[in-house]
Amino acid sequence: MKGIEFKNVKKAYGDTTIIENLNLKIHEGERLILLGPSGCGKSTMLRMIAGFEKITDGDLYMNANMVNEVPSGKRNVAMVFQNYALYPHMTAEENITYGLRRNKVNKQEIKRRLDSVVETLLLEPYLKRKPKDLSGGQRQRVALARAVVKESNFFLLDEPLSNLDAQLRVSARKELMNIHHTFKQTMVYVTHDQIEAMTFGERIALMNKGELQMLDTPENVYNRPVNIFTAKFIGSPPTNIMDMVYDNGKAIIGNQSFTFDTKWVKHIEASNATDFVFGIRPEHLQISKSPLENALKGKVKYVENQGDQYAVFIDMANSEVIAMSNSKDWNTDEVIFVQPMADHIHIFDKATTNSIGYPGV
Amino acid sequence: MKGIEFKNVKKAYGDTTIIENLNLKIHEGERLILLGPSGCGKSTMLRMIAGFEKITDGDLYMNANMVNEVPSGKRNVAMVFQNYALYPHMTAEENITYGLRRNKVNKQEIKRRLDSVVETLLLEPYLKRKPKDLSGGQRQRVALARAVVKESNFFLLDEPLSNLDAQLRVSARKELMNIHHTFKQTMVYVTHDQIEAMTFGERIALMNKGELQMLDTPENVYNRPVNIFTAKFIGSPPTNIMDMVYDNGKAIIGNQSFTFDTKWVKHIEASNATDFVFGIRPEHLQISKSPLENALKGKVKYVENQGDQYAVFIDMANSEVIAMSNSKDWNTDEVIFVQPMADHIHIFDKATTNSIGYPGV
Amino acid sequence: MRTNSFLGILWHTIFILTVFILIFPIIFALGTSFKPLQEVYNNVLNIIPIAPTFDNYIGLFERLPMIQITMNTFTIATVVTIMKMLISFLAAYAFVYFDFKGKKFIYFIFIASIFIPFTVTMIPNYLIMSSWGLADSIFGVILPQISDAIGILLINQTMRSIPFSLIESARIDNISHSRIMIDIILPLIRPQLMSTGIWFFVNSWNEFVWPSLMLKSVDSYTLPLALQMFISAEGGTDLSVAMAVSIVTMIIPLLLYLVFQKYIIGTFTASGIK
Amino acid sequence: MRTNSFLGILWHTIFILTVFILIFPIIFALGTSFKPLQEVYNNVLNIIPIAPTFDNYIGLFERLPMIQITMNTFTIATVVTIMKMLISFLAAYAFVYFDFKGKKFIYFIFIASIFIPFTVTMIPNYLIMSSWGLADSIFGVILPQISDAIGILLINQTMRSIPFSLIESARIDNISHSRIMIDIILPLIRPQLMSTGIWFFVNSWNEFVWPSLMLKSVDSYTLPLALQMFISAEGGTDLSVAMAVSIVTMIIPLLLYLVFQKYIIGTFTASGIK
Repeated sequence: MKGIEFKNVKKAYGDTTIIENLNLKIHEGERLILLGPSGCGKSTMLRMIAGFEKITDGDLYMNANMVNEVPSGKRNVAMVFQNYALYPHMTAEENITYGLRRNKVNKQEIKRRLDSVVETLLLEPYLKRKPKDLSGGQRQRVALARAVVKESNFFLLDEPLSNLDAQLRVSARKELMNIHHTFKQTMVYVTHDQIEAMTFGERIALMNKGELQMLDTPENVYNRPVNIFTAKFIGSPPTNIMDMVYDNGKAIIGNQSFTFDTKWVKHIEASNATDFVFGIRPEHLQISKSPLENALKGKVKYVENQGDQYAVFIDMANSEVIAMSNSKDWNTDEVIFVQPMADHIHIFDKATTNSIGYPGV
Repeated sequence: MKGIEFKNVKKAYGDTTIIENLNLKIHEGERLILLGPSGCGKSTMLRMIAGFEKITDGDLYMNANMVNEVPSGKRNVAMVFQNYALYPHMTAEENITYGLRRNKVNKQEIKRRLDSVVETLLLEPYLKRKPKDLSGGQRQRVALARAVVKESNFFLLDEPLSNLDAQLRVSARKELMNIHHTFKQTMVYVTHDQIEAMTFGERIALMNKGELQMLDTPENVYNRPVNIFTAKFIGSPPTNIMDMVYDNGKAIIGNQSFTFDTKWVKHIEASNATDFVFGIRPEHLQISKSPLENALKGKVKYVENQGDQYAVFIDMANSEVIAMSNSKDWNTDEVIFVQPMADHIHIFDKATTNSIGYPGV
Repeated sequence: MRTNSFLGILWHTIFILTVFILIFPIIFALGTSFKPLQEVYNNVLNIIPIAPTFDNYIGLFERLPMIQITMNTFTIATVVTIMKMLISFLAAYAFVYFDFKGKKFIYFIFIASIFIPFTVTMIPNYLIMSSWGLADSIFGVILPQISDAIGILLINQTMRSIPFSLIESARIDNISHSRIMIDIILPLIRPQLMSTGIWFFVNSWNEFVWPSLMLKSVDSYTLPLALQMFISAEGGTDLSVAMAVSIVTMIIPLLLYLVFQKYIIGTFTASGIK
Repeated sequence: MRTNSFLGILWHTIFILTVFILIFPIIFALGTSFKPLQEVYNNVLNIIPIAPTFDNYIGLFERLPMIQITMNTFTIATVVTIMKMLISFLAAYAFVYFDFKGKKFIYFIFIASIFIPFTVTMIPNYLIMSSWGLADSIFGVILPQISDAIGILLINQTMRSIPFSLIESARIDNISHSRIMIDIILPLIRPQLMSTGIWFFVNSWNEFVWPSLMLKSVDSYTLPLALQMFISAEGGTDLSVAMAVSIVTMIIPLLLYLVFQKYIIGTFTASGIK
């Protein structure tokens, strides 16, 4: 296949195994996000693709060629580093063109590519400046430009926005999107920020402790998490997770119960699992001071202002549950009714932590 | 007054003025957030309170005493640094108690405070470890503990969560909140993250280029921004800002018009401004494929997945407008109807960029 | 980073050669010091003595007060090292953590002074020491060696690698500067301090010109002066005894290296050599 | 950071004293070199000559081939410096950017070699140089000075301050290691390289013991050897001429310092001294 493929890849430093056995296909021309908490192996994967880290075992294919022993410079890969890695003694222009000049690309071609990227990224005013005279956002764009001018098939990004402030991230994301629309490279983008992953990724590979947790579209990762880790990692505040006992069409949570609809009842009864975990996102809990049908009762602990909404922290069935609300008028210790939206329930097998799937899907 | 007061404070390094003339009162026992983009002067303000930066002109009062010349160590201030500033050669416990031991606090008292903070912050398992053997979150808690044991009146935090990942931030915020509930210190908290500011602050001081933009509760900063900078800085995606012409009860935006209700008409006509700017948050724009009353027309550019919602980027009246939607079914180049919610409109004076205020407020 | 095979071989060749150049003289000295005098000249580049003998060492200790000479050298090197480290440490701390008027200018003078040949200052120093009655005294040897700005430079560079916020954190906790130096700075830069100190020690240990100017009586001699006696002895060069002196000269630095090995390794592992 | 007044005064006193100790000998040497011989002894600590004279300099240049001697010293110091810098640079690059077998061990040997007294290796080196026919030749003086691991250590430390990602960024762009060294590493560490180089130069410039062993004829002498002639002359010490030699010895390093001042200042402003 074109694109990138990890086949039974293992990575260890001495006795420390970072990645045990990884299989992953990255399609040609897609934007794949490597997402996960720090230490999950996502950066190591990127560095293996770049050729900076040797593969301990297994094979890595790029454009259908096995590249285990191919040095960095021969992989036709462009990369944007987290710290941008701009050469401090060169101007922006020199930084952008350095690789091309040293690889003896002819002058007109260099000029063409430079002009094009300068126009796309609005770098004209900064070309003669050195990195120290550029702001964080400008540096990031120069680093991006330096990678773009290579016109490589593979475009690697190592947390490229993590040093930018919130306002700049939005515009930087748009620029990245433009670049991808223009050049259609295979983009592999490492981040620990789920908003970046959701907004930028065509597919997300969620990693944890060197293992691939889920590989799917942002929608599915968000709406159909395959395990508890995925459900909790994606979404902020995270998915509420509660132990439950299944009893004759009902979820017994603490000493309260929630009645499943028939679809769910069939689905749960068809599963192999014996112990279950109930998951529901904060935005899929409706709360009310007056009784709601098929709702659980909980006690308000406190309310956190999130700007457009309020996160209401609720003491329910011996665990803390968060619900989102447009109102902030919730009093501490007030008893309220909490209703999970039936279409947005997640049920996991407690033993494996895997989702038991969704009815009718 | 008790608390902290900046009176006509100026800060300059040689010829570079960071803060021209700052007046700000921080109440005793409140959680005040210093918020703003990088370079806005917020860290300098914190460092002036800490006594690390000399005040060029004006006076700084703490607990009603002028402290311009009082050295750091005599200000009874505790601080959590952005890089935590843990002593690498000391264990967590030694780090936490170092200041107390050197200031000859008696041993029982040290033990009492240590035990209390260790319990609050769940540090028991880590006391004998050195910083390099702790995770980012654990280090952050040790740094917090070291500040808490001082039991100071003033508690300064310099972007204390910026090195933590999203999941840890939520719990760290909770811990900070607990600490404040217990000790009721005057907390001054520097951040560039608006979510932190909204969730943690009792009041927010929004800074830009060394000037105080707005000082108010998170609710008011969000719902009643006093100027365009505030409106755009708070909220993500940011507030949509469009030039408008007021004409006989209507806002002319591009070649379309929006009819104000009578309250707004009176209010706008009573204002001194001649040119206006129209502001509306993405979550206060209703969009629909079928006509809506008093709506503007726009063309969909693209849709960004934000997890729980979708950001719809719309080409409208020659500018880009963002609206939030629960659906992702918006096609590029489709013409849709965009209806600003009348209760959530912001009108600014174009000349001063200040809000003209709100009707009936 | 991986290295391709050609570069790999090149580096290895360079390294092995360099190591050989560094190691060979020591083995040679050791071998020669156990050779009888005639074998030295007949058998110059053959390292292993054919008929090993302790005569050179026995003769050496009979002819010179070697214990006293070693003690002199040790005292000078130790005092010089401690004083230089102390002054450099204090000065570096001031340069790194304080702002004061004329800081830049004073630092500039210090740096400039590194580039002034010792030969220029030697005789004025000699005259000053003489006028203070310190001629032929090891204290006369010690004093002028103490003012050396290179230590400030080296320690300054190490100290600046400590995040400023550690100091600020201590300052806000009302910790005095002297306590900060002892409790925080010193432990953090100890490995580098050790290496610098050992290097100072060895330099002072090897110093020939200045002690030769100051010290006239054999009882106050240092080891390099003793060595010189056998090299430029009036009756020609007594090579095998000279080698014995060399070996004696080497003992203390070698012991020092072995004792402080842990710290020295620490310095270089801390600096990223795995 | 602000300093309280007591500490302020203390630091200032220490600094002014140190600067004085550093500067005084130079002024003294300059003054004495213009004094007639009798005034030197009658008027030792009075710096300004009562009857200034050029006789010391004129006599010096008549008695010795000073131009030749200066050239010798310059050639030795220059070649030694360039070679040491080159080797150190290459070795440091290998240590920082490559992983190879035995890296730790080799580095360890290098560091250990810094602590071996020069006196130990001196005579073996002398014998090797003699057997290569390099006795009484400036090349014989140059060769053994080149193997000095301190340069590797110093450059290694500076090089490690360059973020690794700069090198990776170049490697992914298919840039060779030699190009990386020239285009990226060299420009970035140039100021530190300059300082190290100047320091090497001055050290070699001052070197006495080793050249005195190797060089026998006045035509191949270096400046420190010339100086020694007037200090330990058989007829006693000719102090005023010796001071004239001192001043001549100082000229080139001083010029060097002035020419490269920009870089030297650069080094120390880059390292945070404002």
